Amino acid sequence: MLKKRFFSIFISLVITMLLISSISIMAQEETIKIGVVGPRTGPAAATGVAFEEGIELALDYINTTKGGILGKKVEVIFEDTGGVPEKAASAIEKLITRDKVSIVVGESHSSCALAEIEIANRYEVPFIIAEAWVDEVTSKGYKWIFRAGPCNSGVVDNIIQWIVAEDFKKIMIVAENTDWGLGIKKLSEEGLQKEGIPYNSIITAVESQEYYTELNKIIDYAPDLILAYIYGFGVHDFIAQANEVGLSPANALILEGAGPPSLWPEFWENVGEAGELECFVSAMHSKVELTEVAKRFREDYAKKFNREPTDYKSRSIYNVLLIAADAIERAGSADGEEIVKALEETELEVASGVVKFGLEPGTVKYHQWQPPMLIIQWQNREQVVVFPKEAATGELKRGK
Amino acid sequence: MSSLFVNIFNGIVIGTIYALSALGISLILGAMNVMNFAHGEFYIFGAYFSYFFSRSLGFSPLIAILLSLGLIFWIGFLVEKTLIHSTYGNLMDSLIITFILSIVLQNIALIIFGPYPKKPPSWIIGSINVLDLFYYSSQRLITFIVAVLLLILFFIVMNKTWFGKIVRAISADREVASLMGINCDKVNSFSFGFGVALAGVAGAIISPIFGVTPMGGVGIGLTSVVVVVLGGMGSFKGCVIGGLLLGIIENIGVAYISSGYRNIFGFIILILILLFRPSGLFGTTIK
Amino acid sequence: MWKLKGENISKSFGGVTALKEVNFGIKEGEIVGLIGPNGAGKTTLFNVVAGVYRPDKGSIYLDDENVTNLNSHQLCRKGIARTFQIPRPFPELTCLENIMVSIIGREEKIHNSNEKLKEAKKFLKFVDLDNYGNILAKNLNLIQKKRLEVARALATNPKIMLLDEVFAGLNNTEIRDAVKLIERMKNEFEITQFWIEHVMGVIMEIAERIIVLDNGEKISEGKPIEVARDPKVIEAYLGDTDV
Amino acid sequence: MKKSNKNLLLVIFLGIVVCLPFLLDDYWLHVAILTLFYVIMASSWNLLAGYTGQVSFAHAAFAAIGAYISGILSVQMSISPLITLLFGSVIAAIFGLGLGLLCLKMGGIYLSLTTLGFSEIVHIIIKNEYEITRGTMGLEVPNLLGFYSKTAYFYIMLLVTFIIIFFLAKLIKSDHGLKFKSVLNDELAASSIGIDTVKVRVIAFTISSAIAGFAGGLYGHYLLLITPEMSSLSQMFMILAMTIIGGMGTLSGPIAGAVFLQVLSEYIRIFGKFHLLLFGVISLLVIKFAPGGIVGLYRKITQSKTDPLKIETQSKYDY
Repeated sequence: MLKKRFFSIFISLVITMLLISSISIMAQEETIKIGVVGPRTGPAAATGVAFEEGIELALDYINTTKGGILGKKVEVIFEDTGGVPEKAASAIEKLITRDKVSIVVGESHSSCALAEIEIANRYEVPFIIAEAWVDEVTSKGYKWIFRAGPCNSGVVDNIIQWIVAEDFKKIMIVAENTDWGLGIKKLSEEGLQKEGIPYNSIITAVESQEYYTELNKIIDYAPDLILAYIYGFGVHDFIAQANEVGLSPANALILEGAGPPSLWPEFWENVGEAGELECFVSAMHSKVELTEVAKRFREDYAKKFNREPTDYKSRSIYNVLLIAADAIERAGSADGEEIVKALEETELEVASGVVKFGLEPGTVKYHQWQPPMLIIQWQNREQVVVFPKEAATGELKRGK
Repeated sequence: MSSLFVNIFNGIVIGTIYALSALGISLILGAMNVMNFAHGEFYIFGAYFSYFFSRSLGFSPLIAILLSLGLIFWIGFLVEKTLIHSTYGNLMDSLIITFILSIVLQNIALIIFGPYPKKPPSWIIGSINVLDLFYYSSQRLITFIVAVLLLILFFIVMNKTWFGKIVRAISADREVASLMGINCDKVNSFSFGFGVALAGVAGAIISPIFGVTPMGGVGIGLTSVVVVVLGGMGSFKGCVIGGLLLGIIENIGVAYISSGYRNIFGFIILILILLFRPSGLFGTTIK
Repeated sequence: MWKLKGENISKSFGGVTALKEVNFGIKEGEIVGLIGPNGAGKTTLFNVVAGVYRPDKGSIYLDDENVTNLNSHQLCRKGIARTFQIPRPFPELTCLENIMVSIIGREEKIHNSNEKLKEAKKFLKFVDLDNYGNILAKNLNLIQKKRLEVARALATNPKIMLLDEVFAGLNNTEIRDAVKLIERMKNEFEITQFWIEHVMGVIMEIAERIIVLDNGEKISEGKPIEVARDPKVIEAYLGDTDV
Repeated sequence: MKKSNKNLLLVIFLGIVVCLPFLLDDYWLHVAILTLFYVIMASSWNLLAGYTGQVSFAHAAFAAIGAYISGILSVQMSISPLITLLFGSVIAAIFGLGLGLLCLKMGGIYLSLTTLGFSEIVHIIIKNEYEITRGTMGLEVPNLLGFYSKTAYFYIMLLVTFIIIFFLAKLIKSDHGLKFKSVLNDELAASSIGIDTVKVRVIAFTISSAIAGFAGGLYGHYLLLITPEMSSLSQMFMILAMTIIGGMGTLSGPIAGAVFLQVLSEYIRIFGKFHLLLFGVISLLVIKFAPGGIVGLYRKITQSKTDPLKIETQSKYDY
């Protein structure tokens, strides 16, 4: 009896599964498919929203303005990773084997990216990463993997140069206990050591909203710059609470090392006046427009969503989609080998500069293109670029 | 030395909020023998509602908190009627149902309020120099005072009013209470609403400090459970002392042991308490 | 020489005294009744003897061995079996499985499963449930549940059986059947019986000796006729409106 | 249904399952392998929750322990994963035994809370000890077979699943299984007839931990990456939801639940961020309106008109 039930249930389930899967195979049209991976649920779902916006704008541009590529429309399939590597691996596997996408782009979690590149490499499908910063993504030297976005060591290089240029004396590193936080903390420590600048570091729990204890340790150390490698809401709390315990910009400036949290619409709601003179790393600035594409992106964004773009990750995904479309067009087909060859020859203007992937194998620069990273400071609620000097729109203010 | 003071002081402030939230779980556990796993989610909804009323509709913080309190109470009432009611007498069923409910509520919050963090406006800006030892946020101090007032109010309600007496009677002996003609069903819906409203109000008053995200309830929910066990299941006094203790231990632990391990201290205490004194500091064992 | 003996047993729950310095003894093969008004502490005494509660004070001896601190299942293996006031067969198991659990619980290595099954069927037959072997216990009526519970207790091979209000909720015919069962139990299995009853009556006819509890204290003990005439007992029962 | 029909169905079913690699594309094969992992996890959790009534929240944590022990050993000592897998399982069992001995005496809610605390501690330690576990980045581990083949992995998983289900079925029908059920039905009554309830629970807890540890290792060496997410509460939620939706306390329930939810999740992928919500709502509806899950519903439909006294039971003891 028991067996009978169990098997009839199982069989009916299996049969439904087969039926539905065959139906979905039949319903396919002629489009060029691009897969996107990124978190749409879970703690980093904000990135998913930014990605959705960027995808919409990119599709409008590619399909409507340009009329598609190779005479076909581009279709984007956006799979959720939940910010979880296991799910991310499944997601990209689905995009490649089930949806048969020609190329995959996206991702903003280093841990997910590391899981995904293995799969893209195994199936030999090109994959352009937008916002996963960990060095290994490109230093592993996989032929199929590209990154058109920042990498930890590139960002840290920028930050160290800035520290040297502004002559900071004593640095405190505060890093969340995630792959990104710990990775960038280690690189920063190495960089500071090389420059002979004294530093100290604290690790914080990623879920934490409470930093009084950590901040009091910082006060005891008395640095003149705090490198805050905390992503998400935590960094808002950190900045607001730093002000509460009496850490003012006059004692120590705060550099937020990720970028988007300082640009989120809630930033000022959450930190209040404590946000004044906060610095952050960003590939995007409200006034500085490095290219024509950046201007177009901003105008299209404002028209479509009736507000200014805030999370620069919508622009990152926009960029990689343009790069992908350009490469497919030049490759002349959806063949992976051809696309990789085209990507290696890319010279395309996107919203944050002219993309040209590095080709030195065995280093982090292989298949890597980092947009110029700006260091921006909030001055009277205006974004002022303070570094690099070529792009600067104002001087760094230290607070009184 | 001053950092020790600030850590203890801050532990007391945070601990008061823990206590307030944990009292809700304790009330529901005592009065209904239901372990509410979705407590943290009512906490974030309290915060979201007060955000909505104050930030989007522009009400004053007090009115926003009162409105969200009422709303949470009403939702709790409905949840009890539809979901919890059928699990009476089975602690495990209620645990499973509320566990699933917590996942559902988290995702509802994500869809309604979006993934970005929300923070109602502060009631007061700036910070105060405490005894020339350290600076402390005025908002936190005011929240602390409000939380202490709410705790006092809670004990008055429990000890002096008709509702409190009935709840205590039911907690002591359900059968006797129903023999005495108390309508347990009504009291149950009421106490569930009241219990989750405590979480909601804790969320509403603390949100100007920490803000709120869809997943933000998981931590406080688990912490509240730890506090309830630490204080002793069913003991209100235990909840208050457990909350304060945990707040202080966490802060000291972060300061002197490891800040990456902030959340582990509570769980270690939970297991130690369950092993050596399962009835907690002030509790009686629950069958 | 006592089979089962309790010395100075006291037990209280959160300030309420349930048992106070109770002494009792049961000889091999005896049927002893334990009576008393509501709330006298009868079931508490059973629970202490059966290892559900630890006494606050006092000791319990089985065949002169101190068994005070043993758990329920250890006491069962030593030979103390019990039934419950409201019968508690395993509702989701069949009648046969209910009894199999007892036999498995003995953890005897020699049995193979066929022998176990045969033995279980023997016990089912003993309580006239042989037609109900494959029925889930929750589908039985009250008297059947009580019989099943007796069979399940017997299947543990007890030396002494604690029976908690076997007659509660039964009508006269059913009580007569139950009395027959108890007598057969004594004759066929030679089990010593310790027996709670709330209502005096049938127990007076069967029991060889009666112990009377009131407010957690033993107030009388002796042959049924003596006890029934004891003024203290009469007074205790008169105070109880439930008789 | 007659016995011959039953056997025919069984053969057809086994045939379909064994042929799955030829019927499915790569992605669905991947889903099938994950489903088998969840079948093992849900079935072993069900042994504990469904047959002895102990709701443990540490099951996912045990899988993570198994996976990490196996992964770390195979990476750092270069031992073959085939051997480290067993180590992982044994360590998970030892943890299970220890935790069981410590807290099963209390049972009920205390067990649930202790396992909850344990699972969070495991989660936090894995995240923080990044020098050993590589934290949230995840630990890259070698392939079980030394080469990558989905088809081969599917058959390994299938074999393991069959062995475990077979073992669980035997266990549940054995004398031990009867003890489990008696403890679930009525703890006090069980101890009154000589069942050592604590020992019974500890045995069930240890067995289910060992299975979880083994399954976790298999899962890790298939995905080639182990992350702290394995020990998270949302992973635990999946296992719990599968068991409940399928039908707790039945052998086929967790299997049906795991297959149903895994397949369903593939189809609600298009709803993106709504899929966890949908799972939750479905689970709540099932608990509310079909407490026995899929299997319970099926039984209710097929047996609704029968007299309760005539209901056939699944006892191995026929009168």
